[in-house]
Amino acid sequence: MAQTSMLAMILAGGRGSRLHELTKKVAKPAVAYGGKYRIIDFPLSNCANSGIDIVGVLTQYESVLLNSYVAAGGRWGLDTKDSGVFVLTPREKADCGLDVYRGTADAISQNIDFIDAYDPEYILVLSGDHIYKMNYDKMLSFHKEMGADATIAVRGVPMKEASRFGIMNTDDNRRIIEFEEKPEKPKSNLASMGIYIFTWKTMRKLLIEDMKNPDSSHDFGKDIIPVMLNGDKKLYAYEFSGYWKDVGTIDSLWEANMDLLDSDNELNLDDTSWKIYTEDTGIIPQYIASSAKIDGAYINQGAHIGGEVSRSVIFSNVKIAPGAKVIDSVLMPGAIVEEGATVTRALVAENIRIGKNAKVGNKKSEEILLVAKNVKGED
Amino acid sequence: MAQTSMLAMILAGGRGSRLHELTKKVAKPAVAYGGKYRIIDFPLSNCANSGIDIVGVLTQYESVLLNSYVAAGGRWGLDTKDSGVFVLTPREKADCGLDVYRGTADAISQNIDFIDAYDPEYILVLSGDHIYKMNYDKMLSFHKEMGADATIAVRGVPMKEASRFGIMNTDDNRRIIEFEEKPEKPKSNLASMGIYIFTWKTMRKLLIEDMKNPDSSHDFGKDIIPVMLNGDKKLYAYEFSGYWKDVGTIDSLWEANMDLLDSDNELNLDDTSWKIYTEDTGIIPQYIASSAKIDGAYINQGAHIGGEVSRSVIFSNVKIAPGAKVIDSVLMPGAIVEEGATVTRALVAENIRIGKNAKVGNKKSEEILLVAKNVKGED
Amino acid sequence: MANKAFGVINSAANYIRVEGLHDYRPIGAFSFLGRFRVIDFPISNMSNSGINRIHVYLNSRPRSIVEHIGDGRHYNINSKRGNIQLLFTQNNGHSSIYNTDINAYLENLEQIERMPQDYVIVAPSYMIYKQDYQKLLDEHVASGTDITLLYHKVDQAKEYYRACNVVTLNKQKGVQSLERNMGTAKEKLISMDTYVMSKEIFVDLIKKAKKESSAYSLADMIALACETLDVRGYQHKGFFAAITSLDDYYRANMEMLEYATAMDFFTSDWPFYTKTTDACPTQYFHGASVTNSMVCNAGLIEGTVENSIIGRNVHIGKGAVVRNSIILSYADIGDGVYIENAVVDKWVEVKKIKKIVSESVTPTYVKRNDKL
Amino acid sequence: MANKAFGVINSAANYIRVEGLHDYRPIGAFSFLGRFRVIDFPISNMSNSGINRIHVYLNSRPRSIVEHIGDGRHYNINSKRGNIQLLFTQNNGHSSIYNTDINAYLENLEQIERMPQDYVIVAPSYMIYKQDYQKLLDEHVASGTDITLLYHKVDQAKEYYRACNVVTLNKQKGVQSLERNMGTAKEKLISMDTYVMSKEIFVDLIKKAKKESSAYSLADMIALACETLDVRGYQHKGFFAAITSLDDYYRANMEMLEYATAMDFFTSDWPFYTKTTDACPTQYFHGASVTNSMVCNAGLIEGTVENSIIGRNVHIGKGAVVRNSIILSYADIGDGVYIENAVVDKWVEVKKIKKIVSESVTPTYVKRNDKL
Repeated sequence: MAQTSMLAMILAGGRGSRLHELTKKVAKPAVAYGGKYRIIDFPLSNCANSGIDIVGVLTQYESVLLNSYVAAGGRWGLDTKDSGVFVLTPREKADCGLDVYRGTADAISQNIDFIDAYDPEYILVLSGDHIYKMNYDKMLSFHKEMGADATIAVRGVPMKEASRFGIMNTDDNRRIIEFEEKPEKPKSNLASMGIYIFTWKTMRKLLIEDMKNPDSSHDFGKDIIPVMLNGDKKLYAYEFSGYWKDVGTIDSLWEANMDLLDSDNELNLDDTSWKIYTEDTGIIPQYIASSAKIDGAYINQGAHIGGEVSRSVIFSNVKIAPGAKVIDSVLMPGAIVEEGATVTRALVAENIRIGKNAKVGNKKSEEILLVAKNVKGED
Repeated sequence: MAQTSMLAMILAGGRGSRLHELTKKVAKPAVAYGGKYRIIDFPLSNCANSGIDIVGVLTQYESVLLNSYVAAGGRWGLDTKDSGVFVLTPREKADCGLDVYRGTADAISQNIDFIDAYDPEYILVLSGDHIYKMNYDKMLSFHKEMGADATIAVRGVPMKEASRFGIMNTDDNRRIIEFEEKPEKPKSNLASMGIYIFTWKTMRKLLIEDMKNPDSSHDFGKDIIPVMLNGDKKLYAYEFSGYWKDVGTIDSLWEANMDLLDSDNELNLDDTSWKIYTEDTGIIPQYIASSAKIDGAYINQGAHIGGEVSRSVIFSNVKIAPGAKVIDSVLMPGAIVEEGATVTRALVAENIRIGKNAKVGNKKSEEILLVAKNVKGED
Repeated sequence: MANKAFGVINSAANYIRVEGLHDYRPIGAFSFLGRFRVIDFPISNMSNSGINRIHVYLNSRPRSIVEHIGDGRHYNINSKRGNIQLLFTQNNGHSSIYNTDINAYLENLEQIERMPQDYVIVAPSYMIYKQDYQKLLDEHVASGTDITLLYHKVDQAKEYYRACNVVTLNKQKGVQSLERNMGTAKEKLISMDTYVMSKEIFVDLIKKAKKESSAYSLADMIALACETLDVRGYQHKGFFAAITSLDDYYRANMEMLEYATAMDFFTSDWPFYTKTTDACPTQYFHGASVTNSMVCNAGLIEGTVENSIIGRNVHIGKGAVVRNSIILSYADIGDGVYIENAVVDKWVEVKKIKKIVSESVTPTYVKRNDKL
Repeated sequence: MANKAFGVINSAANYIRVEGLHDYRPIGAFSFLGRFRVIDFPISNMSNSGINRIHVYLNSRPRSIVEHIGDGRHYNINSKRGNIQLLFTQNNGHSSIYNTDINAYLENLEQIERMPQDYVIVAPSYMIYKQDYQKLLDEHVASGTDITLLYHKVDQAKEYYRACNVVTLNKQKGVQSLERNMGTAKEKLISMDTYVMSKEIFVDLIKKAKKESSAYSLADMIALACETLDVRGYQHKGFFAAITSLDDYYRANMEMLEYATAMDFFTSDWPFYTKTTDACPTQYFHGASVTNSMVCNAGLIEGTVENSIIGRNVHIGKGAVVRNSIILSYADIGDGVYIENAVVDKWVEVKKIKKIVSESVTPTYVKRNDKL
């Protein structure tokens, strides 16, 4: 029997075009992060740790890698008798053709049959591209306690930045009385995190109505939440205060990696009571050669360090040759830095080779360089 | 390391419209068979038993149940470190929109990226809706021995029926020299079973050419095989002689079920050296009440027999009330036959209820009755 | 769920001995209804109660249970977040007086002390019942008691439950004594050897036991603790079986042939999980006659079966009659053989002897692998 | 693949004893490179060779191996088609003379005789090497020999491999003798305790041993069989370690710090599988200095590490120096501590003692859970 009666749906359909070449062959939630993980490991591990047994992953864009990655639910322990991770793509149906998901709400609507098969009391709707650790079971307790129709996770942002976010205005009991998308004059600093718990019975009705509405863009933020607020539904804000990062751009992805170098970083990946599970291979430990020099680094098993590494995050199968230098950078799985090469303030994509003596990146550049193509060496 | 370097692709996209209401909410490969199984258990178990580790299941039509069914690869032991069952639906790509699979060959072509990720030497293409037990590893040995580009499994059909099939004409060395679809005057009785082994390097090229061909219907039988025969490719016929049944119609599905009542049925599901794996629940054993009378039956665990059963196949969670009669019928999971009701020569779909004293089916009818809606009782 | 517990599943005490079956496997591995193993019930109870860290103590002949439990995925335990940990003892002469639960705990004290949960639920691997342990735990915490003990009121304590302990309670459900069932009365409160307490008290009792006596069990320690701690009883209702003799084993199976009992026990909201084997359905041939029986899969039934439990992959030959019996997996009952009131163990082949009948209440036991 | 074999993985003989580490787990459960366990190597060899029915014999302290192997999915064994079966012995006093492989086989003879394969590959759980057993089996069948034995030519048989057997071969690779290494010469052919034979011969040797002597091992029986059967040697090349003493254990780990050796052994076409733990990457702080070492995940490195193996979740404090040592998981090496030539077991905390150095060739061993 499930510990909670809540089923999770992860929206993983984003093209993530602001991540440029990183998402050309890989959906955004499958992008590598933190020396070892893929972004989607975070919501999936949170689900597993929160006692959620059934997770639907909604995807439509270039999803071979994401698909086969999440389909192996065993990575998160979600392959027991009654648990599973299911990849849900748009489907051809008896009464309608094949169509893409038209919006976040439509993605759920198109999978009402899937949800109904598990008959949950609540559904949790998550985004597949945030880095954070959160106990959804606690959020559910709050939802139940409040007798809410919808609970939206929010976090406090600096007031002066609030106009960049979707802001929830609440009364003293945390009930949401107004939702403003990027308000010019924000009345509160509680920004929506795109994490929702809905009482399924209520939401199911709203989704069916929304599907019929020709004027709707079928989006939770733009359409469903306003309809709920205009009706007499009970929406509550659940405040979250831990580490949270949207890694939608190269700079923010790089920053989120660099955060791990702090000795007291808030994400605390080595907390064994809330592990982030991922593909973990039987590769050899990290090999640090006699010629290596490491000054601040976050390094995964299977990396081979022959050169110098400063303030960098190094994934597995990365090879840094003797005499090479890697500074303030992120090297994704299988990246190779040959002898004499220098990598500075860069994010090197999977399996990219930086040739002999090549210089890549610039200490003074404001933006982080994405290296998604092999760089030729010089003799 | 994989035992074979062969990856399997199961074509499971069929609408199966000749199975009428049975496939209204369920893709054909997920239709129930044999008291316990679903049709797709056969190719999947054959793969597992043949030592194939990676299986792609290609589906586009109403696939929620099929999808979540096959995604749990553990049912066939295909959830080890390096194995998996992957559901492959049409995807939106960076350079093209979302499109349905246009033919059997197109379904493979659209998943070249998936296949390439595993870099197999051979691919096995299967149909998801046949009942048979076959060792694909032996077929692969034959393929290798012959140095073939393609090997097609065939079975001998009665010569007078041969014009209903796709017929392979071979030379003395089993090399295919001609392929005729439903020939008026068949030259051989070797019918294609729709089971192919291809040398991937060769097939990959052919598929890419085929995708560009505007005149192609992107079908293996109609397009790819003829092109191979017209070229100088080596195609061989591999003869199979065991039990084999296409369960494409209600009558043939019923017949295939009835075959199991023979004490020396060829399918031999109780052979422990070649088990057919399926979802196996921790339900109680079949309960045969004091009022029961069973005269020839194939009954699964979790069934509850209170009435009379003759020459029938009974799935789990079926309840036959005292005083009810079930004759020459197939009762799919959860079917309920109430007191005094009689079911004759019928196939009762999942969770259907036959009310009190209702009479369903006819001993003399030529066709088998499909019961896909509840039948009201009479007092 | 504010209060969290880990689970401990224990083997039967060294003085409990089930004739025949017990020679080949521990009680936890006994087949129930031909399909389950006895240990499936406490593990499923824990899994259904949201307990996902479970210690299973094994002493002699652990193979069958180790195979059966595997990595616990079939018990719906998330293998990353939780786990079923199999713990062994060195001291595994079954009937050695040192083969006590306490000594098993002592050998694995490091594992116990490392558990992060505040509470422990201890349940036996040799009893079959249904119980929501979370409810029991919540009640335990709410009442502020030190130890809560599960008991069942029975009215056949003279014939059955002879290796169990009985409890006496005061008006406040306080446990006044806990001692062996001497069969002195029909009606007794049988201790279900199931306890809830804080990890602290649990560890404390284990450590104290070491000083008291090397042969003491946890039940002994709790019996002693009644004097100093607040130990309370919690009544269990519904089906309850203690598999502590061949009679008890036989009766537990046979009671399930009462359809109402079976339906009350096996409900979809409280599934009992087991390791499945992908056995095909059972074939009933023309001429077979089966009534009031439970039949497992992959059977070939040609003869007559009445009031019996038939395990997996069993063959009942033509003209054979099986009555009031339990036939375990892979048994082959030859043509014309008559069996009544027997427990036939796995892989038995009855061909040459045509009649196996027990005249007494206690069924005849036919040994594993025997060819008769 | 015409010839099919099942695998048997065996425990170390009762006279093999590795100081320190062995008190807490069998050799198969020893950590190798801080990440693998020794038993991963024979199981992976079998899995990679297409052997999917494997018997693993366990004697004393089986917990760690049972947990590590689980249901074997991480060894890429299809759990439906194949399986890794854990077999136990009752006779589990480690150093008892009756604690032989033969007695373990005898106790589980029913399981062995039920295997459908014609051949068996027997491999030890206490040696580390890479070998394609399918190739060995094909060779065995092609040569028509009765028993094929794997051996390795070594040139340090005086200092190492002291608990191993040595073989002498005739010109035709026929085994003339198989006996304990007496350290009489540097160069020896060490038996890798790995055999291929038909199931029939295997069962025959087991049954004969029972008559010969209750304390005989399979190696003893094969030594005897050299007189009557065709027993041949098959030379193994590449990395080979027999973990039969603390010196051998230490050397096996240290040899892998030679990058060429490691790269030759760990190749992508022959993966060595292990149970993974989802440990996060290792953090190197400003001021850390690490050279010529292998470091596992979830480490916190603030000090200096040279020529060492650092296990999972290890902390090396500020100013600490670890040199030529093996530090196992969860060890905490405090600020300013100096460790040289040591094997530090799991969960050790070194805070108060500031220097741990072994002057001899044999490293110092620091006991599990110790606080120094």
